[in-house]
Amino acid sequence: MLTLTSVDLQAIWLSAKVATTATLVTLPFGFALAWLLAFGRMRGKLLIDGLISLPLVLPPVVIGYLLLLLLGRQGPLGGLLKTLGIQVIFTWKGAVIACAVIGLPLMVRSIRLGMEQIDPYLIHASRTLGAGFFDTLGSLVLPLSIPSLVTGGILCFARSLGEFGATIILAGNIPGVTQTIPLSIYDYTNTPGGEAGALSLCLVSILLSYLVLIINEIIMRRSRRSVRQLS
Amino acid sequence: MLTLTSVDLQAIWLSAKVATTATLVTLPFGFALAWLLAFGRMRGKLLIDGLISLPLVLPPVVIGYLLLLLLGRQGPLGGLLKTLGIQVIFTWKGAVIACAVIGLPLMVRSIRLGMEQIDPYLIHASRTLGAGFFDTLGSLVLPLSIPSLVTGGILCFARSLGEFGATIILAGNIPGVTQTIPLSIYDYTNTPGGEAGALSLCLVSILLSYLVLIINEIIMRRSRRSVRQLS
Amino acid sequence: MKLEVELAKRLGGFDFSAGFSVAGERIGIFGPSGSGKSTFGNLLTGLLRPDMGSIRLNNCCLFDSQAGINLTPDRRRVAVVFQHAHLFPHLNVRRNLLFGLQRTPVDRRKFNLGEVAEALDISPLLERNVAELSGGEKQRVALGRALLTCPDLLILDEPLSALDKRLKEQIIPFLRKTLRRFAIPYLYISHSLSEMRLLTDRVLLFEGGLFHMVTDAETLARQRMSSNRYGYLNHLSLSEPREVGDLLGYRWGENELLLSDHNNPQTGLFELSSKDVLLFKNHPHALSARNLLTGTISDLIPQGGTVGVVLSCQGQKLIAQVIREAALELGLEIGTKVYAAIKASAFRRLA
Amino acid sequence: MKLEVELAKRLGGFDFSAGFSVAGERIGIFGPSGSGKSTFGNLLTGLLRPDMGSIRLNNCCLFDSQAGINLTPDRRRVAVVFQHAHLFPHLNVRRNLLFGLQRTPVDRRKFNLGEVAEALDISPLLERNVAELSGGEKQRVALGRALLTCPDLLILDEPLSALDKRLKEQIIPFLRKTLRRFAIPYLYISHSLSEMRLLTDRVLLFEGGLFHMVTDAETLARQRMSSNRYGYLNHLSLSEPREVGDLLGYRWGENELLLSDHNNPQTGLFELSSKDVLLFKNHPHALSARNLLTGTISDLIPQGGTVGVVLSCQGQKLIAQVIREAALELGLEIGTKVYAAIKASAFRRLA
Amino acid sequence: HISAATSLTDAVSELVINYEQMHPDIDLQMNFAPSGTLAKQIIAGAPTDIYISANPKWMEYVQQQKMIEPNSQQILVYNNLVFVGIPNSKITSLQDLLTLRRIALASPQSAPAGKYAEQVLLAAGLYQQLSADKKLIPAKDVRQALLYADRGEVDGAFVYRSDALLAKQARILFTVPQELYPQVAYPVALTLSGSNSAGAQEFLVYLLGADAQSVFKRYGFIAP
Ligand SMILES: Nc1ncnc2c1ncn2[C@@H]1O[C@H](COP(=O)(O)OP(=O)(O)OP(=O)(O)O)[C@@H](O)[C@H]1O
Ligand SMILES: Nc1ncnc2c1ncn2[C@@H]1O[C@H](COP(=O)(O)OP(=O)(O)OP(=O)(O)O)[C@@H](O)[C@H]1O
Ligand SMILES: [Mg+2]
Ligand SMILES: [Mg+2]
Repeated sequence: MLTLTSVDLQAIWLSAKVATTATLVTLPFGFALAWLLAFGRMRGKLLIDGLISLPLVLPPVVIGYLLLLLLGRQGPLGGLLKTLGIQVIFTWKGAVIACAVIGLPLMVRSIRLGMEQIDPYLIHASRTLGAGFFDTLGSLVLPLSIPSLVTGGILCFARSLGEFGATIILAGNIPGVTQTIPLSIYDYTNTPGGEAGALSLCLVSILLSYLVLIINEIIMRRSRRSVRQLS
Repeated sequence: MLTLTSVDLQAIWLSAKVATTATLVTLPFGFALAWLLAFGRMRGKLLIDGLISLPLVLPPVVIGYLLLLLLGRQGPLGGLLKTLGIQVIFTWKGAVIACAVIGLPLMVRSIRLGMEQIDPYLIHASRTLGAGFFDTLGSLVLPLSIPSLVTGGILCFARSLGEFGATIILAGNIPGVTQTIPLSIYDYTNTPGGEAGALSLCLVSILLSYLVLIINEIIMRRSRRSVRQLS
Repeated sequence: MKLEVELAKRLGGFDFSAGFSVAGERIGIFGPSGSGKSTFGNLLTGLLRPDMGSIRLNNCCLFDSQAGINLTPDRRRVAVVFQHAHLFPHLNVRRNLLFGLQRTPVDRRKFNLGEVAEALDISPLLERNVAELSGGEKQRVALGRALLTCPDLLILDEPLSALDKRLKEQIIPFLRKTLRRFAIPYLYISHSLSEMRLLTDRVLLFEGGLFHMVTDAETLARQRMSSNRYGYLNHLSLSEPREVGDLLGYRWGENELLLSDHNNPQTGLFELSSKDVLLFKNHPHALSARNLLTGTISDLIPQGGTVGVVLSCQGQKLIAQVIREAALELGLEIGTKVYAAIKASAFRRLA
Repeated sequence: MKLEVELAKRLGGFDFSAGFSVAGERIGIFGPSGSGKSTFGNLLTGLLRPDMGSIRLNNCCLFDSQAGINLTPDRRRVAVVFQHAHLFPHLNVRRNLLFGLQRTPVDRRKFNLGEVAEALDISPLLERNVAELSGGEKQRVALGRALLTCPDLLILDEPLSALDKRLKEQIIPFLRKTLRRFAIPYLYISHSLSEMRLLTDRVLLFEGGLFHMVTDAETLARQRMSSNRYGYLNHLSLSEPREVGDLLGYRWGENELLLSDHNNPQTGLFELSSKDVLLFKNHPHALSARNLLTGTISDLIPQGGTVGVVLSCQGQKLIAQVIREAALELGLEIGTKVYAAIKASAFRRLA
Repeated sequence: HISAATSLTDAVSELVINYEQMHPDIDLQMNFAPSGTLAKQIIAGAPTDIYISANPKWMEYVQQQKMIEPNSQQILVYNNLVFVGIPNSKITSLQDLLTLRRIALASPQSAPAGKYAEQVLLAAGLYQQLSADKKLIPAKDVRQALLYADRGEVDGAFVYRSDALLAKQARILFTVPQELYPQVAYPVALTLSGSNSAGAQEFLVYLLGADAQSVFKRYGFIAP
């Protein structure tokens, strides 16, 4: 049943690479933004919140299009990237950016939810014990946010595995270079009789996400703080 | 700038209807599933967890296709629906189903994250005070989960506003009937000079999601339990 | 209430095990910090599941590992006041109090909210958010919430330690009265021997995770006479107060005792330290103490450097405490007749 | 330590306001439940932000609404032990203890982990998860965690109420010693007058959200003599123990006192209830009390139905308490010479 | 119910509006999606009367599943392949492509336009060279390839003539010689349910009529 061509294998490897990188890249941003939204007291929180949610609200294709405008040759950031010698469009980095942007709102919402549950007295205890702002962030808020970071990471990873619309615009559908699993599936399903290939790749996607879920369970179990024995 | 045709207005109205309905439909399922995953002690939790995450992991087009197979004329559920006289494919109900399925994993993960932060002693207190299992679920776990329900709801709503891949397959792209904002944007981008229309609809999407974010802030502020005044 | 327990539980490196059967309405649990008192409470209410063994309450099996029985907490009808209040954060004080009451069948309800709130001095707080309570206030709400369910067994885990003295003195009599009046059997976990004596008939001693023995607060108090700050505290039931000059005269059996407590001339329970009873072989003169009783020594309890002298004064029992040397010098022996002098200010009203 | 406070804060329906200036190393905060004691602590540490006013600690401004100053908690160098332990759930006991220590400049560190853990009896728990601690254990870890930061001011909010008597008796002397030795000034919030007397020099009284007055525990103790269970507790510094038969003789100024406390023959602080001092006009004979001192009345404190009799015994001060009637009958007046009888078992070691 | 391939969106929309004006009592529902999606919808039983595919492959597929009336199937319009790029370019024929850095085309696997472009390059003997140099950028569909060319992300793209009209900056640089690839045909057919509907049959006749064909022509299609 699982018959994979070498192009398929390349797509799987690429998907894993892109999803992992996108998740890792998004985590610090997600953490910082979630902190800002959960604890920050500046004006315009709602604006930032909305801005972060955009990639969720708009169809991925639109996001891809906007990213292309932004990062393309004529785009405001594109020129900058070009002088730095960084090529984003039509490379796997483009896929990472697409996935990261699409995954960010999921990440931020999760982490924020977790952060808002942290007992403010714990944070205060840390501050009175001499830990400065960033120290408390790193040594208390971060470890206590692990469950929500994991949840956010999983959402981002899973979403990246399935991301199609923005990726195909920003990175193109180049087999072996930017063709991730969803793009490959797209090709398969647009070929009459391509169902078998599509199915195999779907299964691989599912396996990959299961792998992540299992890792998640292990992390969660470790960081679970109290005996949770309820009848 | 915001010039909307009557077809656009129909799309906006439809999108709002579909996203709202999908969110409301998903909430109880999301709550129940999250509870099962957070507190349940049965085997195969990981399996359920994985199953729920599927719509996130697989490209929406694939989900749409699978739903089409499931609910189509020859599908296992399609026959049932037909004898009940319910037409799902090419109706707005199809769009709701597509969005609900796509939004479910986001919902479940968020609610679960919130539930796992509930102090087990509170649940135990409720039980010892004579509240049965379902009673505790309704009168303690549910209200304490409000922040995470809201987060889940927002994610689901926003995702529904942007959902394209699964909707176009299950519900079709029929103007005035199943053409939601993303589908309409799709049509615009396939039309010479359609950018203005696409942009207008994007703005409307953004406005809609802002509306939801504002409602969210209000709910969150109400349910926030303790003074959160940290320096 | 009859409680039969035979269980073992391992928690990390801590082993808990207990096997006993105890009957009574007012049971105490006493033991040093970390001895497993709260753990035992959690096993009874069902928060923790024993590794093995059984728990029977009033011949109803709450848990039995062999029979595979494990009643859910809501079916055990065991209410609990935890060491920390654990109030429901989404409900205000009134609705916290009502939570259990509303889930209690109408025919089982024995109090109303007003009564309990009044007694716990939380009536002005009823509409408050629970996040806006002080430490003591929280604990009182938790107490009220559990009381209002009128359970078959109430577990009180150090319920009074967050309260100030005034409140403690106010709540203890209330607890005594209501728990007795409405026959709510309870398990009282505390570090305070005085609370034990006032609120319990039997005491279970725990130590290092092991059930040690069943005893009673009276015995504990006698055993700790020499190490305790105030020796042994006699509890005296005094009645029929009448004015005697500046003082109040109370009936104590056949005797009359003069007390300086003027605030509340009523029948009641009073406390008197064994160290406040001075013994004389001969009649002392020009003494500042207002009470001079005659009594016969019915028992001698040597302990440490002191001797507890159990007196029978016209049928009433009284324990005095003198140091060993003094006992020898005064020639105190069972049957000896002595004078006991007690200052009018030595008595303290308990209830 | 000098603390100058002038502030107001509204919390829901509760108004807090205080304005005072107090200097000293050992300040107590006393007041009924809900009087704003914890609120005050939270305002000092920066958990709550005053609506207006200013806080100055040692001439360093922590908060000033007019000048727009509001130091962050970590720059205030004010450590706190909350009413609930609030330990960091992701760290084990050792790392909780180390949290503050590691953030304290090396030259400020005055204790090491071992010392503190030893004194608080938590050495065996160091590798434990904090979820696996009993109530008393948690509170002790919180205490250690705060102590180890060697702060400029330490706020202790009812730190001992979750502890049993044995531990309390063990920790109070430790606190006295270490806080004094390392000159850690503190604010001690408690319901216990006895803790106040042992641990504080000055006491701030709060009532209903208002700062009431500065007083000291000694004065409070005298004022509450008649309403307090054990009257006034004399604190006696005794030294040079020697064996006298079964008893121990201690030097108390010029006098020798006989005590039955044999456990620990060492110089120390002892407590003696005013009610345990019996006064005689003439020399009593055949008395069970082992100590008979002569003294001159230097002051009389009438209070309720009793009179506090301040005696000067060879230069040492001692307060006895008799009921008014007895005082009249014995003709107690300032300057009168009296005999004071004290049982050897009436003394209790405090430290 | 008309299901038409995405590339026909504008033309068919206009025709439907015209037709509805002529026949006010008739309400036509349009559904625009990629040909493959439409095919699967029809097979799953989605209500459709007329199916217009962008290539014969999917039409065949639907026919194999016995979902259309075989006799009604015919070619609606043709299209042809052009190469677009920035106007001032010096590219005028296939051979010039080797000088370019990046060339976009629709994904050969999923889009017929891509397949045709691939065939053209193979026939011209350029494919080996271009793919070895990784100069070929497959896009999701023709529209996306056009977008790349239009934004200057690539130096040129193979697209349909009908799509090329959408470009803002890019212009047609040359038309690909027809002999290098099979004709691009848009087959139309009535579905089984459509063959029972008089309205559907009438509309099909209208689509194939001269009025409709002139509209198609305006949008860059070629009449059969
Ligand atoms: N989950 C756990 N895992 C390991 N050890 C635990 C766990 N829970 C409690 N303990 C240990 O079990 C012992 C008994 O705890 P318990 O809370 O029953 O004590 P306690 O008698 O109530 O003490 P206290 O008077 O201080 O409240 C303690 O030493 C505690 O550290
Ligand atoms: N956030 C708040 N909103 C409204 N009222 C509050 C808030 N926090 C505390 N209070 C009220 O302020 C009063 C003082 O509380 P505080 O915790 O300072 O008392 P306390 O003196 O420490 O009492 P205890 O000895 O019981 O701990 C209480 O009546 C409490 O209900
Ligand atoms: Mg305990
Ligand atoms: Mg307090």
